[in-house]
Amino acid sequence: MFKKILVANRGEIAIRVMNAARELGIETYAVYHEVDKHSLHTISADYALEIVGDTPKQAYLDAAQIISLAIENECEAIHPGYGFLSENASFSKACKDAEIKFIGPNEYAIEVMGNKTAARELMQKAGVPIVPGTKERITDLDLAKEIANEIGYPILLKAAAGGGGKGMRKVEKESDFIDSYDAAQREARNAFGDDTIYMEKYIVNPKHIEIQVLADEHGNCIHLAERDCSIQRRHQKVIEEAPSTVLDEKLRAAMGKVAVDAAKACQYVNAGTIEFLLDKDKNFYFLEMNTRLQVEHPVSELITGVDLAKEQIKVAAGYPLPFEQEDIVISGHAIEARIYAEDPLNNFMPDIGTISYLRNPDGIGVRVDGGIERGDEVSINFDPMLAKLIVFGQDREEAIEKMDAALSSYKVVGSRTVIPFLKAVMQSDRFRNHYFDTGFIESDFDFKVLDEMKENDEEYVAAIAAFAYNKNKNKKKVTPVNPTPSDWKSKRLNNMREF
Amino acid sequence: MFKKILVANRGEIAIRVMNAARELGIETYAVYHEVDKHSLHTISADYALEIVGDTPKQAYLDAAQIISLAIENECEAIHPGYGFLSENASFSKACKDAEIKFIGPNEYAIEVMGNKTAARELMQKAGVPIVPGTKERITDLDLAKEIANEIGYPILLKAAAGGGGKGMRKVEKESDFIDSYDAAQREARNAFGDDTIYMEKYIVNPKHIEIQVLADEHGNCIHLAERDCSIQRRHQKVIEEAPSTVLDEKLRAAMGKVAVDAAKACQYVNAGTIEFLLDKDKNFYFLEMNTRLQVEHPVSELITGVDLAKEQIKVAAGYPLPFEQEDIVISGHAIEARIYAEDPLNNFMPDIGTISYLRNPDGIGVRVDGGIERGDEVSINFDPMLAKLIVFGQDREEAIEKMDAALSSYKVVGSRTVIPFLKAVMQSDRFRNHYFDTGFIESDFDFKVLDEMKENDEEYVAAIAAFAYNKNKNKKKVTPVNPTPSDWKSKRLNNMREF
Amino acid sequence: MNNIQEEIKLVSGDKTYSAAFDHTDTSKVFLDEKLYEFKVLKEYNDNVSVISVNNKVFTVKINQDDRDSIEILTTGFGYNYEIKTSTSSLLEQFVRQSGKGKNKVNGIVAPMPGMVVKVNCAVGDQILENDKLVIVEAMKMENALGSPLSGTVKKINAIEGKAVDKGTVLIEIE
Amino acid sequence: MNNIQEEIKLVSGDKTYSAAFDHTDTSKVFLDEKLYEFKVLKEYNDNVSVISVNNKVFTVKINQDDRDSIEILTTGFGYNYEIKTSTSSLLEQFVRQSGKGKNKVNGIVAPMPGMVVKVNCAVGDQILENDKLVIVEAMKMENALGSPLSGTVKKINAIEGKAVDKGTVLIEIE
Repeated sequence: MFKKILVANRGEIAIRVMNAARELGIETYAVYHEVDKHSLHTISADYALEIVGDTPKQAYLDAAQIISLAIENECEAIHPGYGFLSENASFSKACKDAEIKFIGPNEYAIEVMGNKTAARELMQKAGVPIVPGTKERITDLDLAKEIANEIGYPILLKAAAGGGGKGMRKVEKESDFIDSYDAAQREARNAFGDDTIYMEKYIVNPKHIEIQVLADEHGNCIHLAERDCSIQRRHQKVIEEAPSTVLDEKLRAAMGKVAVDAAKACQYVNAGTIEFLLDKDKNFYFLEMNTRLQVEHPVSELITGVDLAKEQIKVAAGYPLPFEQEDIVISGHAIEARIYAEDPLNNFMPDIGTISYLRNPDGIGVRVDGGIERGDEVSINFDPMLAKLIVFGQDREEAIEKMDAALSSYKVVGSRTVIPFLKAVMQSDRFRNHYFDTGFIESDFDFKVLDEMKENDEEYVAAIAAFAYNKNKNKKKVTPVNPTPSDWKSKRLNNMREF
Repeated sequence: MFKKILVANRGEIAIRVMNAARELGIETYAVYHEVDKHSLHTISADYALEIVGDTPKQAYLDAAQIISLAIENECEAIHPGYGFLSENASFSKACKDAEIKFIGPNEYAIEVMGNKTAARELMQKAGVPIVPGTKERITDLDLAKEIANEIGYPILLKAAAGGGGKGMRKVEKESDFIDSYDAAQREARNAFGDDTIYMEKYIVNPKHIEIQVLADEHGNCIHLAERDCSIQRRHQKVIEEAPSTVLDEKLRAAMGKVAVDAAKACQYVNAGTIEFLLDKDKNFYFLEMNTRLQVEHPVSELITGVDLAKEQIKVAAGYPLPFEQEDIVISGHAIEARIYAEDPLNNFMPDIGTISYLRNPDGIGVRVDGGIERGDEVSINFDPMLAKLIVFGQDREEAIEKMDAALSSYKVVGSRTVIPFLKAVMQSDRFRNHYFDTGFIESDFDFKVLDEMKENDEEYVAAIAAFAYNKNKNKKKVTPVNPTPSDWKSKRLNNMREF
Repeated sequence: MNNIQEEIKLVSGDKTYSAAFDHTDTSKVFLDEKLYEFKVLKEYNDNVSVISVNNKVFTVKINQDDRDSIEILTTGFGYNYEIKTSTSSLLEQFVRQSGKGKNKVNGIVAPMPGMVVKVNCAVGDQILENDKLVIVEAMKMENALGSPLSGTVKKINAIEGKAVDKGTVLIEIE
Repeated sequence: MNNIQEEIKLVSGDKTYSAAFDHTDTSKVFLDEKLYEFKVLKEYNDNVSVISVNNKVFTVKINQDDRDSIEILTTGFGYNYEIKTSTSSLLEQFVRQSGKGKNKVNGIVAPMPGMVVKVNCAVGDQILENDKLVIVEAMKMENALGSPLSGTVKKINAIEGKAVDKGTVLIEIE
């Protein structure tokens, strides 16, 4: 086993990986940019190495710098987490060239699965069902519009290098095609430095179902059942669960087999995920492969008992998988909710600020993978995900009750969060009766419920405001120590619902 | 189901119970004495009610006051947690008289099992094996010494009303009898207001094995396997695990059956624990029954999947148990370590102070049931247990690795804690090879290991001291704002190992 | 309620609450004539405290500035109140009558810091409410910002490729 | 090491470390001639900070008073150092030679606040090291406190049934 590994990431995933390493007796090295020196992942590591860059993002993406730090500190392996360098084929190769183990797949798998066009081709060859659409980069817009008409609207424009909803646009009708194409291309260029766009049929009311796979260097490849990640806003997942209520044993086995075939087709090693769209008739279509650990990996861990981050490290160290397909038994039900600093009453607009008070829920079956602590700032430099709350119950009903209760116990004061929204989802009939698809938030969720939740406490909160006014009244008569008004008001704007 | 319950306790157990209630959709009422108004259990509740008393302890023991608050606030049930009023038969009865459900057994079971002499008699009738000893209160010391000689030294003196090691003394030889008896009686009087002492054979090198039972109001009574709580200091548990490595299926079934018989014999309803001593020849002897939820209940929850606090509330609400004995399947391995603010290098002397920084470990299979947060004070008013760290692994080896890693991730700065000791136990061959009994800490643990652990970082820490000196040097030249020296030094004393 | 010292109004959107205080006891507040009793259970940095209101426990951040407005943040929600004392009410009435109401932003304001990706209008354009006039990228997402009102584009402060702070007026409309 | 400004000694029990500083750079410390580089990553209230030492991360509470002694608390352990500058070393040597060493407590000190349950000796008693002379109850446990030295009981300050503070000298022995 490795003695030291470097974790080339930040936030909750860096801490998650370091926890796994610590269990294996491995010393952990964090990397941090100056603005991140106080961050939880930095101060959670055994060792913390500063990386420099004009922006924090540049530093975390600086492959050469990170590799040379790993060499200097005798780290034998690098875990890339998700995002940043995790799906960068040349980084995987550079690690290999430097004789440092990249804890993830080889450059070929990243390369081929990272390119939507190449991935589609490879998957088609491997017998994996794919969504009808263009297989090559759109160059001729008139031709593209013709193909779109053939496939039939709505169609979906997607960045070849994309992921997580970035560079993605749904087009309802031909007249919107050009504008949407421009926007998708611009976003793709900014996000990935690659503005290749392709298109495919937009599957109406699909479920987002993904299969977790795990492969070792000895030719063993298994799947760890599915995750249902249909609850999304802006094409980004908010709530995930495992198992899915719409899969039966037969469909699970069928999708699992296809996922393993897909992984084998790209010579996959380590943990990866095959994402599918599942339509109402239980047809499933390959969406993409994420060649890394995913944000929502914990739900699979809880229903299978397999610690994916630990297995990742063990696989990278050359260990064979300690189980075969038939050893993977799923039991119970797990739900993950992402705690974003976003205002659900304002179109999920990110809400920056200081998290002046934070208290995570705890107890039986409650897990929080968090990236911040009390007093930390949520800045615009990084994604506004504060933590992931994951619960495990004996069945789905218990898991929902547990999530609802844990959300009530969660205290995050200082920025708006999606917590009330998540609670409302847990309490909604549609979610409870598992009648939801990827359009849930956009089309089916009743945001008025949130207004009602807010109004529920209004009377008490108004009384608190009056109490605070009365208590501070006398204080205000003395000259304020700091005569400049605080800036909280300028940070809060009204009428932002429609943007 | 109840709509509102009052939790007549504080600290981690109050929070644990409130979490369970919240999952059942019940509103929670905390009670707090003025000194506890900022405590985590107070601020975790939906509602917090002040109770008054000359000391916090008096307030928490004030049955009449607590019952009248429950009535006033329309709470339908009271959960007593552990300690305080939990094993007070007249409180159970007073609740019933006030038509408030006591979440625990009826007064008869508490009464009879709370009196060691009566309990022994009843158990003997029910066919439960008991340790040889006196069945009645010691009154004639000469006679007692005679009986002790018959049983054979070492013998154990125990308070009839006792529990948790209080009012307990081991006597090695006849000449120590009187002094030990005096001490036990004094301690019992102070702790329980009852100085009845009895004696029994001291079982050499026993394991402390206890069986969790759960009974409903409809005559169903099952057991949830055992916990091994042999790692104790001062007769108080520090580390507990489930299952025990020394029980096989047959012995588990035998002890489980005896435990269920014991519970039935006292007409037991709700969750309870039968404690046994298990000798090397696998003979087991009834020790006592704890007629309440125990500190170490989480390890049983993790290996059985049964949420004991939730089941307690459901049973009290009149629900039948949702499972039968054959539905209880144990899987995996769970270990609990109690995080005490005690100095293991100084005979586990409690170490009070402000917990200036606190960070709980997190991640897969890691659970913390905690009672404090960053900035809270550890006072002499209550037990010095800060939290319980409970881990679950697929097997014992993984659980130990996980505990070791979680202890490394734990940050508690401001008072000494048992964390290094707990780590040392996890790393000790004796514990890993499950070769330990209740004498482990006293006789078998090598405290030098802790000195070595301390010295491991000494070089770095000395450098930090030098760095701090150099950094503060210039500051010290200005007149200090607060000219009185800080009191930290007076709180620390050397040479306390032998006391 | 003989000790009532002062009455104020709290205005939140279209709701107004009347609050009265007992000058012998600051732990009591009468809101719309209902009694609320307060205990401050715990205080943290950054104006965060745990307060019980008629024994119900709230963990809140209380932002108060000198202009008699208070923001209460709970987990998830933010509540804003304007405080009107009898003096301030009179004053406001006067101001309103003189036609000098509170500054209302006529135009599109950056809802968060970000970078202007595209401006979809020119000065003089007739636009309708909800028309998407400018695209701002923040936290790696593009957000198309719509106009809060119909009218004419008066001034464009947003420059493509330039960063903007939260609260910047990007497009002025009249 | 041309910029060395000052050397001090840190004494902890029977160990002594020599520390030297680079006066151009406070982030560097030479301890027994080995270089340690420091970064303060985070600071909390109550003198708690996260510091990296040669990139190794420590979360510590640093208690320093004016008498040049420093206590470092980590999770679990407490480390105490006396700081000896060249001046203080000389001074101490002088004091020691004059026979006026540091106050060493001769007797039994309450290791924590509690209540005296029993006193097992009288003034004038001859006692041996480790003899249990007084019983103090704290946190519901009785603790029999042994004498740190052999000698004669000089004075008894402990009174049965009375509370004592941590650090109180219960029994004086000479």
